[in-house]
Amino acid sequence: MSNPNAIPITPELVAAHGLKPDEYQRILDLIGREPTFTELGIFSAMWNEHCSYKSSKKWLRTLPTSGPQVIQGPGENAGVVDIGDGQAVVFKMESHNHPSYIEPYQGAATGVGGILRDVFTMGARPIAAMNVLRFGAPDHPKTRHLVSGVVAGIGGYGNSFGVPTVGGEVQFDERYNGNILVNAFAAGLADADRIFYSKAEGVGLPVVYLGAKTGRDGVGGATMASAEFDETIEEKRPTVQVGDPFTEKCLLEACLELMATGAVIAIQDMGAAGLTCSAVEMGAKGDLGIRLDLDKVPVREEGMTAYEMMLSESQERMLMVLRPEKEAEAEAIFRKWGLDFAIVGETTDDLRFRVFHKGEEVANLPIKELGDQAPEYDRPWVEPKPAAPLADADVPQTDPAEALLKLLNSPNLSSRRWVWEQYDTLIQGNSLQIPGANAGVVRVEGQEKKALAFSSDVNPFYCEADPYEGGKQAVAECWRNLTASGALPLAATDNLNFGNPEKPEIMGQFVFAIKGIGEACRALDFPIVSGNVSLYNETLGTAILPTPTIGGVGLIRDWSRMARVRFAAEGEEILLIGAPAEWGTHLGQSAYLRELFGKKIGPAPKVDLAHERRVGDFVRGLIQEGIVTAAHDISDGGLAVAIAEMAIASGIGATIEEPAAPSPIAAFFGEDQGRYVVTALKGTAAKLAAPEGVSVQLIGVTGGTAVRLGNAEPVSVEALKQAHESWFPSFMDGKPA
Amino acid sequence: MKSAVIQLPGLNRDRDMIAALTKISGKAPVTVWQTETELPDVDLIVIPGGFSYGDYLRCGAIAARMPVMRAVADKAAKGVTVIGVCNGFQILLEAGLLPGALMRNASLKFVCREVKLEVANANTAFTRAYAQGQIIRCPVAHHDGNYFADAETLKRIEGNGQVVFRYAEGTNPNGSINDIAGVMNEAGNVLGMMPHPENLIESAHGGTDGRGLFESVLGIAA
Amino acid sequence: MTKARVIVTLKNGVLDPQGKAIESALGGLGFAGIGSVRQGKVFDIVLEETDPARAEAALKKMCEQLLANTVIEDYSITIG
Amino acid sequence: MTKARVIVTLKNGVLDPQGKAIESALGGLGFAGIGSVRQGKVFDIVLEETDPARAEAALKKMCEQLLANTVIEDYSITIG
Ligand SMILES: Nc1ncnc2c1ncn2[C@@H]1O[C@H](COP(=O)(O)OP(=O)(O)O)[C@@H](O)[C@H]1O
Ligand SMILES: [Mg+2]
Repeated sequence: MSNPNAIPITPELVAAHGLKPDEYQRILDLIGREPTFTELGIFSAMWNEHCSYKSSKKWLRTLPTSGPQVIQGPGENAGVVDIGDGQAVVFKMESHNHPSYIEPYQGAATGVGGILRDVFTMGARPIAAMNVLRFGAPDHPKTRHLVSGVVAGIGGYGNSFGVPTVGGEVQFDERYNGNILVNAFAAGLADADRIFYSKAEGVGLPVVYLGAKTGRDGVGGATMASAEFDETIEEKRPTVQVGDPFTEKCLLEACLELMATGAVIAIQDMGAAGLTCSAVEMGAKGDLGIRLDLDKVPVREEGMTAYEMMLSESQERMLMVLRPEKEAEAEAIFRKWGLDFAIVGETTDDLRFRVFHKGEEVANLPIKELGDQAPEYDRPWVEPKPAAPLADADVPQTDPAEALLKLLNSPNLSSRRWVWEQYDTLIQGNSLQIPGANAGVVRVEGQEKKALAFSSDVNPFYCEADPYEGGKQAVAECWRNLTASGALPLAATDNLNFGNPEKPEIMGQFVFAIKGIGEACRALDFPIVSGNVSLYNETLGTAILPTPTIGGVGLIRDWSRMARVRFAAEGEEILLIGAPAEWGTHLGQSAYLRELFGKKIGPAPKVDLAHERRVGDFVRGLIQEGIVTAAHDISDGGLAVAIAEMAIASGIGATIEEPAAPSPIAAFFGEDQGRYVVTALKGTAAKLAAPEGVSVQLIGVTGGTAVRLGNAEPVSVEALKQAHESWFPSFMDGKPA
Repeated sequence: MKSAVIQLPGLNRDRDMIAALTKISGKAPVTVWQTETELPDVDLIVIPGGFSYGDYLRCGAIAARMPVMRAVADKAAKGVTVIGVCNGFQILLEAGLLPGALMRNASLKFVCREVKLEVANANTAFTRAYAQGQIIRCPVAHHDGNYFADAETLKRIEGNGQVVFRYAEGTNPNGSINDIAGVMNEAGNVLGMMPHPENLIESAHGGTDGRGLFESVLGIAA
Repeated sequence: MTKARVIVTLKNGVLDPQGKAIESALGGLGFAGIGSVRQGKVFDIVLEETDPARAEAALKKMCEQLLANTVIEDYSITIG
Repeated sequence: MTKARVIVTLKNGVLDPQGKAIESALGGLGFAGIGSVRQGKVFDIVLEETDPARAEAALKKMCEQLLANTVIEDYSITIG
């Protein structure tokens, strides 16, 4: 085609761009004429679900996003939170679900690359990463291939870039068979007064393109991420983006070096819908127009059209507005790091987004409207029906020792060592707690005692049974994990993974999960400062489990006083804090029922947020005062699994009393919320003054080489460890699951 | 003692190494960018870990051909102490300053974990702070640490005591021949090793077993 | 016995960071006039199968299933 | 312009963890009768040089200086 921009705009073409007829009408009304082909591409990129949050915006606005510690909430590349001493932590989480299903290695790798870029775009050096993964059933034919590719891709990018991976989650369930989840989190450290934003300022200033060259990678990718999967997925393959962690590492160093010179006015990384999104955002935020000259864009393929350049998702690229007098200095820095540097446009005062290619104006659009006037939907939703309560007969009684061994050896509770040993957990020399802990903990460079804690959590089974309680629980568990390490939880990011929002039941899950998240964040002073929404996670009409991942950051003032999971010594008291007199009561949606009997039944556990906070504040106090020698929150698998993990981590056994409860199964495997196990020197329990409404029960002692759960047969720590460590490697070796 | 740390694009444990040298010697090392053709007058040159040039082509291959490496080779020939850790080891091999080659880990997977090292030769400039046969803890983090040398070379370096560290107690993480974790040149002034002693030098790291190496070369009594 | 060589290369348009790095390294070493470098993989495979057609069919299957990532790579097979 | 293909393979006797792993993976996928697999690299290089002899000489130098690690690898060059 001699002039690709002259392609006639047909209803089919509009539909192929994922735009509904009424959305197209909105475009016509906005610009008063038919869009060019390039303009149609630009609109589709800006107005798809992924970029415009058109289905979710209304609800996202209800989340608490502020607090005295918050420097920057949602709306920038990442959230920024004050950690004292003039320092700030910058963090965000983002999904790369669809690309990772199509090409697991590159999909996951570029997901990590994207989130790292979000963080260093703001002037922060990345200091920690996490990854939250959901795969299909272990026996599904694609699962092993996807696990190995995704994990290798995350490692391949993060390790080479040089950021320690300090935590994450891996879970298997058939509901992710055709739609896996890859949510990547990154956090960086910056000076609180040297944060960089995307808002352009000043007219006639150079818009500079930095980083790697533009190819046809991922053209149409953002549109794909907002479409349901179907059997034609194979045809959508050529859009795969390949990550180049080496270029990204160079880009990091070059950006930080450049930022230190004071040359940067505004900066925006090119993520989904690359040049389009970044340029529009910089202009719209600054109430400025942007003029781009595509002939100046560094390309690595011949014959690229304006459309392709505007929609390319080639990785490792940035757009900046620079102080003109610093241009030469800036260029020298980028050349030193072997990166492309090109002035591709300028800021204008006409509030238009004008794009030129080969002497032709291929787009001329109102910049504010492009960003702000995206359609917004109040999609119909129905209130989720709560799951029926469990009947006594629903809960098979078994020997607790046997059940514990089986749980530790199950796909969802076994050790993830196979995964995280492929990640560099130690690089930068500041890792105080690596995966396997309550939370990953990283020392803050340049500070004697300060450290940051990171955790990511969600229980999709709870969310499926009760999106509202599940949303609350995800926040509470994250907050609890941070607390159990001794950290004061500061703020959180979210990654909301759901099915097709056009279905009222799915929209209902979304709405109620957000209500739960918002309520928990408010009650726990744990604002959401950044996040990402991934909808349309469906294959052939089957949605994933609702999976609103929460990633949290906490502050440890003195890391010599943080808590670890492992028992510290023999002969110490084991205390159960925050539990009812029966220790545990709630088995609905428990790992016990699910992993041992295949029963995903019953209601999700309820989170009493006032109780959660009281108990957590008490436990954190004990840790900070040095009274506690080890601490662990109780989550999937209940008390028994928590005790086993503490034993396995230390090699020290434990003797737990027989619970005075009607059912030892509920006591040991119940998943009541707001509970912790801690250890302390003998005699501590008697002296502890717990506040009103916080229960402390002495339930046993550490010591020996076995774990004894009440009257059940003791199990050697060695056997527990063997059970815990063996499932993942043998699964990946192809042995029967 | 003055030390220098070589910096090349893609290296990423340079900051760890600079921090370790600074903490142990009390003095920050000078850093030298890849395009330098001359090195300052130092007693110790360290090439840190990472993924220089993305480890594209072969690990360390492109880095080994950068101008600064000619300067390193000159200094090495004059007897200056040189240490390459991880990617630094790979670079020294590609530069021909050490014998053998590093292949993909036998598992084919990147591996980051703590291993045990046996000090196979305590009578070197790098290990005098350790005892012969001492077992120390040390983390590894690499994808291509599978040491290989042909039979003849192997016989020679084993015979000469050039094998400085071995993976101990069944902890070989990568399939290295003879459990080799670190080798030096015949002259005894250039060491390459895969493990990361710089990540185990203070209580925050959970141990200080890695200090011995730095104390040895920096002439600091343990 | 059949000796075969399988060559796996990146599809056109797929970014090749390795090739790019080698390109610029060659430039740095003073080689002028390098248009482009693309890196791929070679597998030299010895099969017990003696019938070339059957060997080729088996190799094709190996490429599809393991040797090539057909999402981003092409392959070619040479026998003998 | 000259198009060339450089193939770099491991010398005989040099350990090839990747080839070995592929060998056993192929076995695991049910392919029987795999004698051996050795993995190497291929470089597709476009040179501005038009004279084949001069192009080949340049490529040989590139192999010696960068593309192959001649301690453990062999290379071969095909022009055109
Ligand atoms: N993909 C992963 N990457 C890194 N660490 C992981 C990953 N998956 C799980 N982990 C780590 O394994 C440990 C157990 O995970 P999980 O059971 O989800 O923890 P918790 O119940 O404390 O939230 C945690 O320390 C977690 O950080
Ligand atoms: Mg969890």
